[in-house]
Amino acid sequence: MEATNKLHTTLLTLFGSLNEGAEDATAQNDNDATEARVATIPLDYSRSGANLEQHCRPEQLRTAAELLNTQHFLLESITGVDWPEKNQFEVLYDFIHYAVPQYRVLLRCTVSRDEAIVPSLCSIFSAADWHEREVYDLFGILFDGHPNLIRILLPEDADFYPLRKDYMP
Amino acid sequence: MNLPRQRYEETFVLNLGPQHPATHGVLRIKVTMDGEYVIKAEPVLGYIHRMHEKIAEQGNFAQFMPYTARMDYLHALAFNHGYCLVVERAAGIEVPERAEYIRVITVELNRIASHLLWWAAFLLDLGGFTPLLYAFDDREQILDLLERTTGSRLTYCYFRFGGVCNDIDDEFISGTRTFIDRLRKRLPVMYHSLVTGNIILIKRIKDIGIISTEQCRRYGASGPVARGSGIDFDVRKHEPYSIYPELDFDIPVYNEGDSMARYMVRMDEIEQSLRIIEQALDKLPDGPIMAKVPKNLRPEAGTCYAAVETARGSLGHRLLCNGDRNPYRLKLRSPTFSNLSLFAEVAEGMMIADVLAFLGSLDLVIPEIDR
Amino acid sequence: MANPIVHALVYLIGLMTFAGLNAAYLVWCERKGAARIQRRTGPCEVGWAGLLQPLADGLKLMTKQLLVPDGVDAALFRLAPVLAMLPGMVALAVIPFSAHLQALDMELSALFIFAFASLAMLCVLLGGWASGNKFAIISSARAVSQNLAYEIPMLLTLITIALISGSLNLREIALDQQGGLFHWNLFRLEGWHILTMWIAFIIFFICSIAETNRAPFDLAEAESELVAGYMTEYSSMGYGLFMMAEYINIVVGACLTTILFLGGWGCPFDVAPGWWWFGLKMYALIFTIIWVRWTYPRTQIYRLLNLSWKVMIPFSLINLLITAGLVKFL
Amino acid sequence: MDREAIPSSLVQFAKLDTLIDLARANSLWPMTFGLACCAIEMMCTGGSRYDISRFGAEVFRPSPRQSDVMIVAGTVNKKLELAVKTLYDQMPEPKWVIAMGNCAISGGPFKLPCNYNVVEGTDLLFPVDVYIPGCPPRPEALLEGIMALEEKITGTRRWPRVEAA
Repeated sequence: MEATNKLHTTLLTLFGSLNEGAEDATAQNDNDATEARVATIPLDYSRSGANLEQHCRPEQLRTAAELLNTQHFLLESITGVDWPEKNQFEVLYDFIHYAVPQYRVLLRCTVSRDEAIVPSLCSIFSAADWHEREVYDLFGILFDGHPNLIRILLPEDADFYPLRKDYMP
Repeated sequence: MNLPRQRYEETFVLNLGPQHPATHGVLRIKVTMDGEYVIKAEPVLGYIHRMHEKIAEQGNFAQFMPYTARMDYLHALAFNHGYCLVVERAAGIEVPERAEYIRVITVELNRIASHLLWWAAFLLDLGGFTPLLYAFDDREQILDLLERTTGSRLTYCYFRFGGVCNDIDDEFISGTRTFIDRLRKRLPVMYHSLVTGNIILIKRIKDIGIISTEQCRRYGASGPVARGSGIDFDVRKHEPYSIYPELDFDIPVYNEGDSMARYMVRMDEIEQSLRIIEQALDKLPDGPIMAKVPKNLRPEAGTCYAAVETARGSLGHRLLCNGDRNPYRLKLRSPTFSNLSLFAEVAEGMMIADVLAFLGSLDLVIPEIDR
Repeated sequence: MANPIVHALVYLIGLMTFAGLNAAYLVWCERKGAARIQRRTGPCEVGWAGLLQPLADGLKLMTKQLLVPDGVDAALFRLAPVLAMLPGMVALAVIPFSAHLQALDMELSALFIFAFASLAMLCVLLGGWASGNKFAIISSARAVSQNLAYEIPMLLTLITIALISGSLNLREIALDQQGGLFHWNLFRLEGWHILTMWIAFIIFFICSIAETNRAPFDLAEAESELVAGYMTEYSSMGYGLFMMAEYINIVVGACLTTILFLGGWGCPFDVAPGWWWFGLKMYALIFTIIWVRWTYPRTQIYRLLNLSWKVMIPFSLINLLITAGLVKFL
Repeated sequence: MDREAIPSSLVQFAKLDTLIDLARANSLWPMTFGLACCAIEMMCTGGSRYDISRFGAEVFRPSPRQSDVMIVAGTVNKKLELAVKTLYDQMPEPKWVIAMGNCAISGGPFKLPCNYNVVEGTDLLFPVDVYIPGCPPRPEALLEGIMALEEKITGTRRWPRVEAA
């Protein structure tokens, strides 16, 4: 268990540094309400299956992923969520560690629904390649920096994004 | 046997198309080849995308249960278990002791059936026809046992939130015990000495498709593919759920990372599953098999994740609920989706026969990849 | 058989029916044998114990539409299956089934068979290339390199037999082995040939399996890799002719092995006529070929070629030298 | 099931036609075309317990050119639609189609208002001869489907129909 606690504290400090960096950024433009707050929330594993939830803004995604990559985490899955009433898309990244049992980090970042562009993690985690193509395929969220962002599941000529809440064939 | 890089001019593109005997389903691989050597292999998915995640959002929680079994029909009970786990964790339902034991017994039986079918299909790819019939002979015994309690042969809908829907009787228990002894006698003779010791098979899968540990981590591989490359990662030990902590079994890990290592991992896992079933049968307590669960479930808003170890790797369910009767968003993290993503990088420079042996050793079930 | 034309006609009809029946009922033996090995009952609904199954398959194949897809070299496409049948049927003419049951007694009959055997390789290449299908091209390239690689050890073992029995005429080879078990080449005691003959027999048997593209060397028609190999584009009777050619080649391979090693129609304790023993030995060998097919997986192409170039040919050369020495000095 | 009188050719060989139909019915070579869960049940039918080879249908030909019956075992979706149609067209003429499982008959469990990707039934693509309901249908159901197809080809049923008790 002490491996988990050690890793937990290191991650808290690392994400802490990430948050201060972002705090002063929000200080300048604190007017736009939809600005995602940057916070690190420890969770209780048995209730939610994750130990650490980190909210961050799209531009901090790459730095957060690099932090996790240095700690030898592995990207388990990327989930897209559509919040039409808040006019927002949300992208959730799940990270686990082969060696550390019962430890999962959840990275959440929200982006507005009209210009949905999220930086791609393909250069850091190769697993992101297919997962990001699938989120683009089903939601229409663009990942800039992705080598070939084309549809993976639907036929190439499909022009709709099925998993959006407002889509019904 | 890798190909020097400079010969690119006379390559041709071959479609191991949606209908191909070796892909066991509808996976298309666009292979750029120079003679027998594969220069670039790119899997194309989506030929059996059946909208599982969209369907999950339509009906209420219980209505999605039959669909879980239609994703990975070889290890359907583990998919039932995964979905039950995430909903129980979100809604805070306690599962009685006996139900947990029945769940573990049936999941492990289903895991053996899935490994037997993989073994049969893998040897069919390598050209051996007869092992398929012997593996199916054993598999039919398991299907008979599971059909007694669950009612179906392949796509089970046996688990309910808070337990299972049908109790197991003494005939199931005695049938399972005779099956365990029979398979224990057959494993060394029929499976290992006749097939694993066969020189042609060893030459065919030794040092073919070597995956390094770093590649496994970068692509998020799990299950026998990761354990074949020296990574000791099994969700039953890594994130213990249900009653696995009370059962002692070990995780076979091989370090070579080639197809032979993955083959041996799965064969050893069959023996471990037999051990698990035996212990679970010995410790089977009495008691109720269903917890008190409200008719239509309304877990409070929030997000929850649950991982389960299927025969192919760690299956994850990321559930977001906003308090009403149906899940707001259910993401199904399928193990073979990540295991196949490393195929393109490893399959470069191999010959077409080795590429298909490597594909067989990844143990793919295509509807689980396309969801 | 005073009149040679009547002789030729009778033998022609005899050999054609022998080849046709063999091709049909070897399919039945294969499916029943495979079922026996795989613990299931083979075709048993069609006639008594499935005996009419080959008839049903043949009739169905004949009455199906013969597709010649466009973008295919039509002339060569139609020619390939017919050419594939040729070497098998022609080779049957010179095989001495018993002392006086032989269509054509030629001086160099063994060489005659091997000359036509290399023609079979060309037909596979023709079929594969003409059908314009990528899988077929890969499989025909494999088939050519495989047949070529396994023709050489076969010829070398043939020369060792020729050294022992002094002639290339199959009839003389068989006559030289008459009388008792220990006159058969395989157990030939005088001249200590028994030492080298076992290695020659194993090499010859493996090469005859590889020559007819049978598992574990069925890389040309590798079902799970190359869809159906060079036969992918062939529909009804085109595919039927290729299958018949394969089975007749197996029969010819088995006949050659019996003549060269197991003393042709010689019977250890002469209780039955010659051709009966010849049939027994031939069908025993064919059963082992079927048996081998359903037990072993397929090898890779480079291991297959290594086996021939690096193992088979050196061994058969050494074998040739030892036999030459034995014949010279003993 | 009465047999529609399709004139086999200009010249009528009554007896020869029945013989050819009998031969075709007894050597139906299915094409390995497994899509999803029903493919596993099709493999079980090939196993030694249910043994499809008793009816001469054991030779699973991978190439469409040499197969007579296309058993559509699984879900056909919009991306696969074109591939399935070309496979059907590549098969030489007397060809039949068995739609195995609910997905092949009518889209099965995926026939929902939110269905954007599954073709609801293979009979939209090509004529289907025998429908085998079930999800997945048991191997015995597939054998019954093969026998129903034989009855459709030859007009007579070989084994007495099993009446519900």
